[in-house]
Order: sequence, then C-alpha cells, then structure tokens
Amino acid sequence: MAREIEFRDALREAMSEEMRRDERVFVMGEEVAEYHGAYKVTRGMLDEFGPRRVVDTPISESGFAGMGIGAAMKGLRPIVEFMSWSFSLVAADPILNNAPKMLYMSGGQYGCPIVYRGNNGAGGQLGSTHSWCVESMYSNVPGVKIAMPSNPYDAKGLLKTAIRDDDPVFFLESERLLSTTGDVPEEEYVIEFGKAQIRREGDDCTIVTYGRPVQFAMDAAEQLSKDGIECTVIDGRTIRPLDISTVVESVRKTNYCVVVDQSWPFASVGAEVAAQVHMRCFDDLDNHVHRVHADDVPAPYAYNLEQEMLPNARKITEAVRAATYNA
Amino acid sequence: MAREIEFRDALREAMSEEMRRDERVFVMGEEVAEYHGAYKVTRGMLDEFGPRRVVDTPISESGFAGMGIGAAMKGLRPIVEFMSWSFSLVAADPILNNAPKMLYMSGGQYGCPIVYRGNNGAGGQLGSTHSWCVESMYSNVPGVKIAMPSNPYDAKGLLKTAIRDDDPVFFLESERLLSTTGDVPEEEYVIEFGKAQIRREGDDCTIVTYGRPVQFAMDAAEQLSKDGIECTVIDGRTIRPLDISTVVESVRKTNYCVVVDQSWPFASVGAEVAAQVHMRCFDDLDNHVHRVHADDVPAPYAYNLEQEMLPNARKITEAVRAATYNA
Amino acid sequence: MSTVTSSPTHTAPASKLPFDTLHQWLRDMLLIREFEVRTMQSYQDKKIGGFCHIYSGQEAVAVGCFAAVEKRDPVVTAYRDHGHALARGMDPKYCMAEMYGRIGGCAKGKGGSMHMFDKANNLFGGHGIVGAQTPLGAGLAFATKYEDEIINGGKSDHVTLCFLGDGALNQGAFHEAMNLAGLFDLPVIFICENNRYSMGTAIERGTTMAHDLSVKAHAYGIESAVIDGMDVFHVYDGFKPVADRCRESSRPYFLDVHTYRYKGHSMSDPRKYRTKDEESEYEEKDPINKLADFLKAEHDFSEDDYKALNKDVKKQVRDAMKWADESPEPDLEELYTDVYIEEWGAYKGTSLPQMLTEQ
Amino acid sequence: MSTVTSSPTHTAPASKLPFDTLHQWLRDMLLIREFEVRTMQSYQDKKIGGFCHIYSGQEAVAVGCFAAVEKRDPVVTAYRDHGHALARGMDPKYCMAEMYGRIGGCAKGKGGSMHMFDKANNLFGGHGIVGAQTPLGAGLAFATKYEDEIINGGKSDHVTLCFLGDGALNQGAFHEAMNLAGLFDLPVIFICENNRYSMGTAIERGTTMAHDLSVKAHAYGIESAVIDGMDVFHVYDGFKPVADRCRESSRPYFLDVHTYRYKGHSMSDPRKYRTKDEESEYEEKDPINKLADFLKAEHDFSEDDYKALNKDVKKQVRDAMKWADESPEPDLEELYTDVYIEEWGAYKGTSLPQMLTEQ
Ligand SMILES: Cc1ncc(C[n+]2csc(CCOP(=O)(O)OP(=O)(O)O)c2C)c(N)n1
Ligand SMILES: Cc1ncc(C[n+]2csc(CCOP(=O)(O)OP(=O)(O)O)c2C)c(N)n1
Ligand SMILES: [Mg+2]
Ligand SMILES: [Mg+2]
Repeated sequence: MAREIEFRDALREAMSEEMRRDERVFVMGEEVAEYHGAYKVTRGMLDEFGPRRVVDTPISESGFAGMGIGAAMKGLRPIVEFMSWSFSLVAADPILNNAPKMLYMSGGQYGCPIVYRGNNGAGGQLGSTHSWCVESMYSNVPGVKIAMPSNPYDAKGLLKTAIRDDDPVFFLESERLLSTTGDVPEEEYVIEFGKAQIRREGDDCTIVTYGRPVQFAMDAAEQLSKDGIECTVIDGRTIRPLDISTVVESVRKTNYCVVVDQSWPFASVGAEVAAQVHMRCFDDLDNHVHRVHADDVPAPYAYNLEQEMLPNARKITEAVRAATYNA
Repeated sequence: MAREIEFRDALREAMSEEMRRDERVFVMGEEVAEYHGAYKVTRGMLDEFGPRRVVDTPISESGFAGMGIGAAMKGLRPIVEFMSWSFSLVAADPILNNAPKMLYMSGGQYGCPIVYRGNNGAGGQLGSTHSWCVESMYSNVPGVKIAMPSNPYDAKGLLKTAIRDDDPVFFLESERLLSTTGDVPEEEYVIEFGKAQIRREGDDCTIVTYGRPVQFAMDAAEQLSKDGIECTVIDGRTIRPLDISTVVESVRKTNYCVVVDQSWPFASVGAEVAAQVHMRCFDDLDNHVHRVHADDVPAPYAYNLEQEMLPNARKITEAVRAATYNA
Repeated sequence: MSTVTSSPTHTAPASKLPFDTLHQWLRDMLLIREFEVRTMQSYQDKKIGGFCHIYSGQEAVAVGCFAAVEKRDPVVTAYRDHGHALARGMDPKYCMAEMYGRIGGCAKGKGGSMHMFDKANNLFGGHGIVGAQTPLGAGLAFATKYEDEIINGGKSDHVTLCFLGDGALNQGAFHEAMNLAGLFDLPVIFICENNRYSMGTAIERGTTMAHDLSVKAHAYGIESAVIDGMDVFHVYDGFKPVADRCRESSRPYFLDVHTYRYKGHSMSDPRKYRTKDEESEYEEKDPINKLADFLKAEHDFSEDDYKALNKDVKKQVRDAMKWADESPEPDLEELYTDVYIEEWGAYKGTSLPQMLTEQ
Repeated sequence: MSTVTSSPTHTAPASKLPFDTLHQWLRDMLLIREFEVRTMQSYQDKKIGGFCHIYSGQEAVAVGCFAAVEKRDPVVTAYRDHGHALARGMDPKYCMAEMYGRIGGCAKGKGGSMHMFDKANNLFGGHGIVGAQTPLGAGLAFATKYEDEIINGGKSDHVTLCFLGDGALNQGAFHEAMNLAGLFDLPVIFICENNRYSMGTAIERGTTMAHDLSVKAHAYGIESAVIDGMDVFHVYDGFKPVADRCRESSRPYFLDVHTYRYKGHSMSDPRKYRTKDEESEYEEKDPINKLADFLKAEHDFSEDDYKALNKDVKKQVRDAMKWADESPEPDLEELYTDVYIEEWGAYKGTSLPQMLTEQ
C-alpha cells in the first residue's frame, strides 16, 4: 500500500525494521536516544529498542566512530549517526583509514559491516565549517560504499540495503530533504546499490546527478522542456558503486551530458563522471561534458551568497543550454 | 654556482634560509629537533635555531596542527611537519576545516600563513594505513594551496615560496625521492606557484603529472621515443593553483593526452585534469584523455602487489600507446 | 577543589572596585541580555538564519573574565559567541549585521552567528566545531610567548583566554591541546563554561567525573579551580588571580565555571530534557539582578538609574538592528574574496570589513 | 600508586603455578625473542620490507597478560605486534610469511609487520596509526557486552585487552575511548606498554605527568595500576586480579606497565637518544633470564633443559622461516580481493588466509 511519508520517517522505518529483523543492529550517535535525534530521524526509537540499542554518545566522533568499527569487527552491525557529516572530519582516521581497509589488511579475516549516516551538504546558512559535501573527498577511498538518496522511497530502500551490506557504507542524507514527503509502500523492499534510476527521459541531453540536486535537475528539465529541450535525468543513487553504464547508454542516445554535483568542483564526483563519460562516449559526445557544482569557495553564511554558491535549477538550465549549443 | 644535493637537503636549505630571513618562521613536528627528523630532513636545524624554533611535539597531530593555526593567526609563520601525510587524517579537521577557511569566515581579518609538509604517497611496503596520497582528497577543498615537487631544485624553490605565501600551503614530499640528488644553485631563488614546467617536448602526446611520477613519465617518454613516439612531459609542480593553460597549449599541438596521478582514481586530481582537458580541448583531442593511477584498492604490503598497484613507466607507456592508437 | 593558590599580586576584590567599573559591567551584561532578546526575535522574523546559540544566563562569565585581562590578550571561543564579542568590545551593530548576513557584519556576513571575529579586539573567533578552538588557543599562547621572548627578547607577558563548552571536554582535540599547553608552559587559560548541558545531554550522561572536572586538568599537570559563573564578582575574583599567575608564570590553567544557559541549545531546541524548576532555580541566581542589587545597596545607584541604563541599552540594540538592516547584502563578488590573500584565477584577494576600516 | 583493590577471586600467585604452565611461558618468551632475532636478520637480508618494530625486551607483557585471560577474550594492539601474535597462539610460520609478503602470511601478505590479525585467536589486529586501536578496543568490549547481555541474555563475561604504547597517550582518540569506556562501563583493559620512548622522544618530553600516569585514568573515573613489565610474574600477578575484576564488574581499567624495548624504534633507528648504560640496566633485568633462573632454582629444570628448550625454539623459528620462504608471493589477482566482501566491478570478493582454512 502506498503512503506519503517524510524522508526522515523513511530513514527511521529502515532502521527500525532492520533492528527488528536483526538483534545485532544498533544505532549510536549524539542525541539519537533521549533527544530523539537532532533532526528527529530517530524519534521514538529509544522507546521501542531501549538505551542499549539506541545509544546516546558524547561529542566524541573519533571515539564512537572507532568504537563502531571494533563492534563491527566483533560481529555487530552498528549504525553510527553523525549529526552532520561536517563533524566527520574529526573522525577521518577511523572512517577512512580503518573501516574501509580492515578487510584488506587482515587478508579477508575481518570485515567491517558498519553504516555511517547523517546530514551532508548545505543546510541553510550554516556557514563554512558546517556545510560539507563529503562525497567528493570520501569517494576517493576504495573500501567504502557511498549512497546518496534523493527521495523518501530511495532513502528507505537504500538504507535497508546499507544496513544489510557486509561492507562499510557512508550514507549521505540532506537536512534540506528530511521534511520532504514521498510515496513509500508499506511492504518491505530494498534497493540494490549501483543501479541508477532514470527519473525522466528526453532525447536532447543527459543530466546525471546524486542526492539533493536531483530535484534541481528535475526542475531544470521541466523548464527546458517548455523550450523544447528534452532531458533525461539520471539519479545515480550510489556513488560507489558508480553506475556509469546507465549514464553511458543515455549519452549514446542524447550525445550531450551535464553532470550536477553539489560538492566543490576540484577532484570531485563530477570530475570523475565527466572523465568517465568522455572516456566511454568519446565518439558519441557532440560537446564536452558540462559540470555544475557549488562554487569553489568556502560556504558563506549570508543568504544571498549561499544561494549563489549552491547548484540550482537556473545553473543547470544554463549548463544544459551551453552543452547543447542552445545558449 | 650549481651543486648536486639531495632532495632532503634542498628542503632543509629552504627552511633554514627562510628562518634566517624571518624570525617568525619556526618548525614544529614529531622528532624534528633532537632526532633530526624521522627522515633527516631537519638535520642540524636544532643546533642552529635552538629548541624554541625547532620544536619537538608529542604524537598529537590534531593538537599541533591546530596549534600552528592559532600561531599563524597571531602572526607567526609555522612550518608543521607531518612525519607522513598518512598521519594527517587525525588532523583533518584543523587542516581542512580551519586553516583554509579562517580568512573567509573572518571576512578577511585573519589569514593563516602556515605550511604543512611531509611525506606523501607510498614509501616502500608500508601497507594500507601508511601509504596515503592525499592530493586528490585534499585538493577538493578551496582555501588550500598544494605543491608537489618532483626534484631537489623544485623542492627548494617551491618550499621557499610556500613559506613566504600568506595562505595555507600543503607541501607534499615523497619519501622515495628524499635521497635523490639534483642541481641546486647556491644563489637564492624561488619558484612561483601555478607554473607548470615542461620537462621534455614531443609532438605525439602530452603527459601531465605531479611529484614522484614525473620521473616515471620521463622514463616512459624515453622508452617511447625509441619507438618513435615523442612525448611532452609536463610537471605540474602545484595542484592548487593548477596550471591548466600549459597543458592545454601542449594538447592543442599533440592532440593526445595522458594524465598520471599516483593517487586512487575516483574523484582524483587525474579525473579533474582529464575533465578540464576535455572541456578546453574538445575539438583538439583525437582520443579521450587516458589516466594512469594507483589501482583502486588499499595499498598492499607484499612487494609484488605493491609494485603492481603503483603507477610506473610501464603503465604510462601502455597508456600513451593506447591513447595514441599505437597499442 | 580549587588548586590555585592565591596570587602574589594583591588586587582589590570586585566588590571594592570603583563604581564606574562595576557600572560598566552591569551595562555590558545588560547589553548582552538585550542583544540576545533581539537576536531571538530577529531569528523568529527570519532576519537571521542558520544555527544561532543564545548566551543569556552566562553573561557574567565573559564580562568577569575580560575585566581581569587586557585587550592585547588573545581570546578564542566556541560558537556561543555573541556575548564574548560584545563583552570584548565589538559594537553590537557589527555583530547584528553579521547575523543579518550583511556586508556591515564583522565578517562581512560570511561567518554568521557562530563565527564572530574582531581583530581590533583580539578576538580570534567563534568556532563551530566542538573543541576545534582549543588547539588554536594553545597556538595563540605559543605565539604571544614566542613574540614576547624570542622576537622581542623579553619576558612572556600575555595570557590567552580559550573558552569551551562542557561538551568539548569529550573531544580529543581538547586533550591534545591540554597536554601541549602543559608541556610547553603555554600561558593559556582554558575556561570551561560549564552550563551542564551539551544540547540535550546533561553533563553526567556524556562526561565521566562530571562532579569533579579538576581531574581533567590534573591529568596534564595543569592547575584548576571552580568558579561560580552566576555571579560576576565570583568570576572576577576567581579569575583575576589565575590570569595574573598565568601571565607571571607562563603556565596554563583550567577553570570549571558553573553557569547556565537560560535558553535552548539553539533556536530549535524545546528543552524537554530539563525541568522548569531547574530553570527557575538558576534564573533566581541571575547575575544581572545580583549586580544591580549590589549597586543599589552599596552605591549611589537608584532603581531609576537602573531603568535609565536599561533604556539606554535597549536603544543601543535597537540602533544596532536598524543599522544592520540598512547595511546592504554583500555583493556577489564577495563570494570570491577572502578565499586566498593572494589574487589568482577567479579569486579576488581580500579586504577588511567596515568594522576595521571605520575605526 | 595502584588503585586497584585486590580481587575477590583467589588465584594462585604466578610463582605457585604448575611447572608446565611456567615452562610454557618461558617457551613463549624465548620464541618471541628468537623470532625477533630472525626478523631483524631477515630485514637485513631484505626479505622483510616496510616498517618493522621489534618486541624484544617486552615479552613478559604479552605473555603474562594472555596467561591471565581466555582465548575468547578479544585482543587489539598497535604495530609492535609480533609478540602479541605469537603469545596469543599464532604459528610463527604465518607471522613470518606475512612479513615476507607471501600468500601464506596471516593476512596473505597484505598487512605486513604492523598488521597481524588472527581471527581464530581473537586477535583483532596490529594497527599502524598511533592510538587508532583504542576506540576499537572500546568497541570490541561494547560488542562482547552486547552479545553477552542483549543477545544471549546473560551477564557480561568477556574482557578486551587493548594494548597501546606510551606515545599513544597523547592522541585524542585514546581520551575519547577512555571516556566512552568509563561512561558505558565497558569491560576493556587499556594496557599501556610504557617502554619510556616513542621513537626518539623520552616519555617526559612528550607526555605531561609522565611520573604518574594514573592521573590519565583518574580523569575518566577509571581505576589504574602500575605493573613491572620486566618480570612475567609481576605481570601475571598484577594483571590477573584486574582481568578478573574487569570481567566481573564490567568496568574498564588502565595499566601502566613499565617495560623497555631493547632495540631501536624500528629497523632504521640508531638510538642516539639514550645511553648504553640505560640499555644495559634494563638488559640486566631481562624477563627471560629471570624466569629461567626461577625455574632452575625452584623446579626440576636444568641448564641443559634450558639449552634444549632454546634449541627447540630456534628450530621452530628456522622452520617458520623456511616455510615462509617457500610460500609463494600472492597472485596479482589478490590485489582486488578483500577490498569488499561483496563482489562487484573489478572486485573479486574475499577469501580466508591459509592460516584459518588449514585449521
Ligand atoms: C565535532 C562536533 N560534533 C558535533 C557538533 C554539533 N554540536 C554543536 S554544539 C553541540 C553541543 C556542545 O555543547 P557544549 O560544548 O556544552 O557547549 P554549549 O552549547 O553548552 O555552550 C553539538 C553536539 C559540532 N558542532 N561539532
Ligand atoms: C598518528 C600517528 N602519528 C605518527 C605516527 C608515526 N609513529 C609510529 S610509531 C611512533 C612512536 C610511538 O611510540 P609508542 O606509542 O610509545 O609505542 P612504541 O613504539 O614505544 O611501542 C610514531 C611517532 C603514527 N604511526 N601515527
Ligand atoms: Mg554546555
Ligand atoms: Mg613507547
């Protein structure tokens, strides 16, 4: 049965269902229990699962991110919430140098089935230290998987997959999406990693994107359509594994490609997708891949500056026009 | 007067000269003073400058990286040595979230003239936690500058520039290069950031690279030349600022491009260079940009595996052949 | 619990300080209190965005501490920083304009509520990442000592004030900073504004040994003391000898200052984790009332004088709001300034905020 | 200085343990000593690469501690880990093959000297980043407690042993781990192998309060004790009651174990930072000689028996070297195994090392 629920509720359902299914799953993080989550994602979970499975931690990201790794090596399946991925930098060593390499360094002995999740990307005027898009930095590292849902349905299905996955998963949510709603069936489902979703089809240009900007791309496509430019919008869903085939297939038809990545441009997911599309579609492309990113500056606080800095429908529209020589 | 000196001595000369020139410059890090540096880069500096300007620290990277920031904001010019950039992950927050953003967040009030320097990239069989190439992750962040010298001459000239620079600089050395020697004049000189150096010219293909792999590229070019394939080898010298113009100019002539980047492929410097070259040379390229990276796996310990994982002359040769349809 | 022995410098206790000084303290505390009322209101009116943390209740800490040191002494703090900026001497108009996201803000609107910087007043920022400012505090002290001793060839003669919340006690950076400060004899005072909560977490739920934080300092051979932060006299009288000794001896200190934030953690916090009784208990110990009562009892200061002062402060804050409101949004060009000092590529170099160029 | 009160469980002191037990300890210590001699030799012969840290001198610590707990109790340590692997029961051939970079190594040659893992013996790794293993230790204890209590519905009945060097005391991660362990009542013992140096830095030069590390534990309400690590009886007698109480009470402990590394920090260290006198002083307190002398004095154990044991151990290590040497290099295919458990793209899934499949 279909229902409309909020993104945050979809996340909670995924966690709660998996915790009912598997006693080894638990949630840990700042304010997740008694406060019900800084953003109310874990609301009510303490009541159902008790304080041993919904664990409030002090402000010690390095400590509890590492504690999760030890617990995962021993056989538990921790979900570690970062209130924001912006606070994961103090835990960079455990999450990048430990979790993703444990299996390799132990020669296959110890896997690390852990999910790190939380808000990623600009909130609203949070300023430079609190507006990190970590996908570009962290996706450089082999051993991690990275999921980035754009809507409640995907949020639930991908998070359930993440929790069942035997490898470490970085699950990047967007504070800006938590209150958005969408259809989520009551029946159980999971979404396989590495399968992009085509959100809309059009013959004139392929737009590839991940997470929050998917909506911007849909808005841009809508607008462009009014002017007769029809876009395919691909929601990548996961960044590692990257589903490049779906993109390539589309670009072979449209011959134009725009990649939208909310993080800074340099050495980014957008750069990677662009490079791979050029590699695989060299003879198909009628123009170089155009890229839309956040501006290459620290995130400003002022409303007008922040709006200007972030990717949006206008920038995407312009990029598609430029890419398709309709500027 | 020209002399041959070691890479490590070139680094030390740069630091010592700048410390003589400016009392505000000091060095800080693990084992830099009494032990003369884990890799002897700071050998003898304690004797000349004393323990107040050549400061041994405990194993507290987050602490002393942050301490350097406070000192820089107050007007000093710290050189902070990471024994290895692999150990900088525990200091990711100060170096990525603090130093590069201070000027912005303070609206121009407090700059952060600090140099972080140390070994980057594979040593010899150091395994996964100790073999980080941080250039791809860290170059995503605006506010930092990144230099990556490939030889003693550049090491000295770029490090002097780094120390005089008013912005935070990440200076990435290679343990594998420290004992290599090269001509370094006794006269003072500095090397401007953002100016790539053409190490060799050839009309058939442009190879772009940074740091240690420059030598691999030169070796590959040498070999290819025997088969009549003449390559231009561009040593980028700095990654931020990135000198893309020199690359573009060359690709416009050669029509082929290979980028060699010792870090992991995904969302890397190599991806960025490839994407930018495609963007600026779309009509000039006769094939897509080919990329040579470390394999997309954690660094293994075993000698044969590590050798296979790293970029080398063979892989570059193969990439050039493939790129130029001479495979 | 205090392990700080009394200072050799004889200083008058706060209660014996001249009326003008105490009157200024009262004014500063009132200014902060009123400023925060208007901050909350402006936030509700959507003139302020992002995270915004209110200092009401903690005024005596910033005011009492700054009274005991000099302007040349560096200060660094966390994101709950409006009070520190104002007490340190920032004109409220720059502080408000910063939160309004306007070019007239202390950081040209680029920093916002959590990132108040004031170079003229040696305020090295509010910092948003919990604990991140503590190594910076050690570094500031390292620098003043280096300047005083190595560059100027004299004796170390500055103290750095590094404020932190009780929640920051659980960040590794704090411990590394403490060890470094102890090891290098850095003249820095770590002032823990212990308001008993980090967000919704009561200190005992997140911090071991919450009943005796002196052990956190002793672990690094650092002396410590407990200070009642709800009374500006206690703050001053407790802090002054520590600051003097720190300056004199170039040794770090740790202070556990007991205080309370009257409001929620940030604007969105319904404070369900504590009781109304607890809140009233603290409001009864209000530091502003306490000082006002003292002045009325011991000095020529009437209820009417108090009302006039209140009015004066209210007007100052109203003027600040008006000024802030009239300050324009930053030019879009500002996106690319202050990224690098040096100009290159798209980056346009740097320029100082109005706050510094006007003065 | 010890704040651990004596255990309720009455256990025999080490000196009264059966000869076979003590003989096994002697054998284990000799094995480690000899193994390290051959490790150094193999390193000189370039059969071993990378960073390599020798455990000689510290044998009594690993051997004494492991004797006091059970195999099911998790162990995690730093990069100076050969001794822990052997004392825990890893066949030296797998350990040596690992360092030779061969497929027969405990981690198929992928980890090397700093990263010894042994799942059958509950060894959760050597870890190369200073301090990184300490939150892992807390996590292992969290997991056993969760399994014992939540999943199995019983009483917490495991202890985790988390070894660290004295240099790790200065990493923030250690402090966060201690606070978490204290807060959550985790059954983990942090065993600081205090060999007085981190690389060339004498402990006093890097660590405040080096003369009394108990304060580092007290800061988190964690009990601590000092143990003489140059005597396996002291280690066992000091450690056993702590382990028992930790298991019983599910509370963390911190142990400051005084020991000494006979060799340099790693293979490239000329040890100019300490005197030959200091080195000899410690060598005179050698834990192996001490135990051998005890057995000779108190048991039916002759000099000839000792020589035979030595010979036996030497042969075992020689055999291990030979075995390692004959183990092939890993297939290049191994580059892409063990990156992810799941197979996808270029990644080939995972497989266990010979060490585990043979057993
Ligand atoms: C490293 C990090 N983790 C989490 C946060 C989110 N956060 C902001 S303030 C805060 C509570 C801090 O409490 P405390 O230090 O007591 O200061 P107070 O708010 O009481 O002034 C948290 C968890 C953060 N900013 N940085
Ligand atoms: C975070 C980090 N910084 C620096 C290093 C380099 N390093 C490796 S071992 C070591 C010394 C550690 O000393 P200690 O903890 O006392 O252990 P010991 O070597 O004495 O066993 C250092 C500085 C590292 N591995 N990790
Ligand atoms: Mg607090
Ligand atoms: Mg040591």
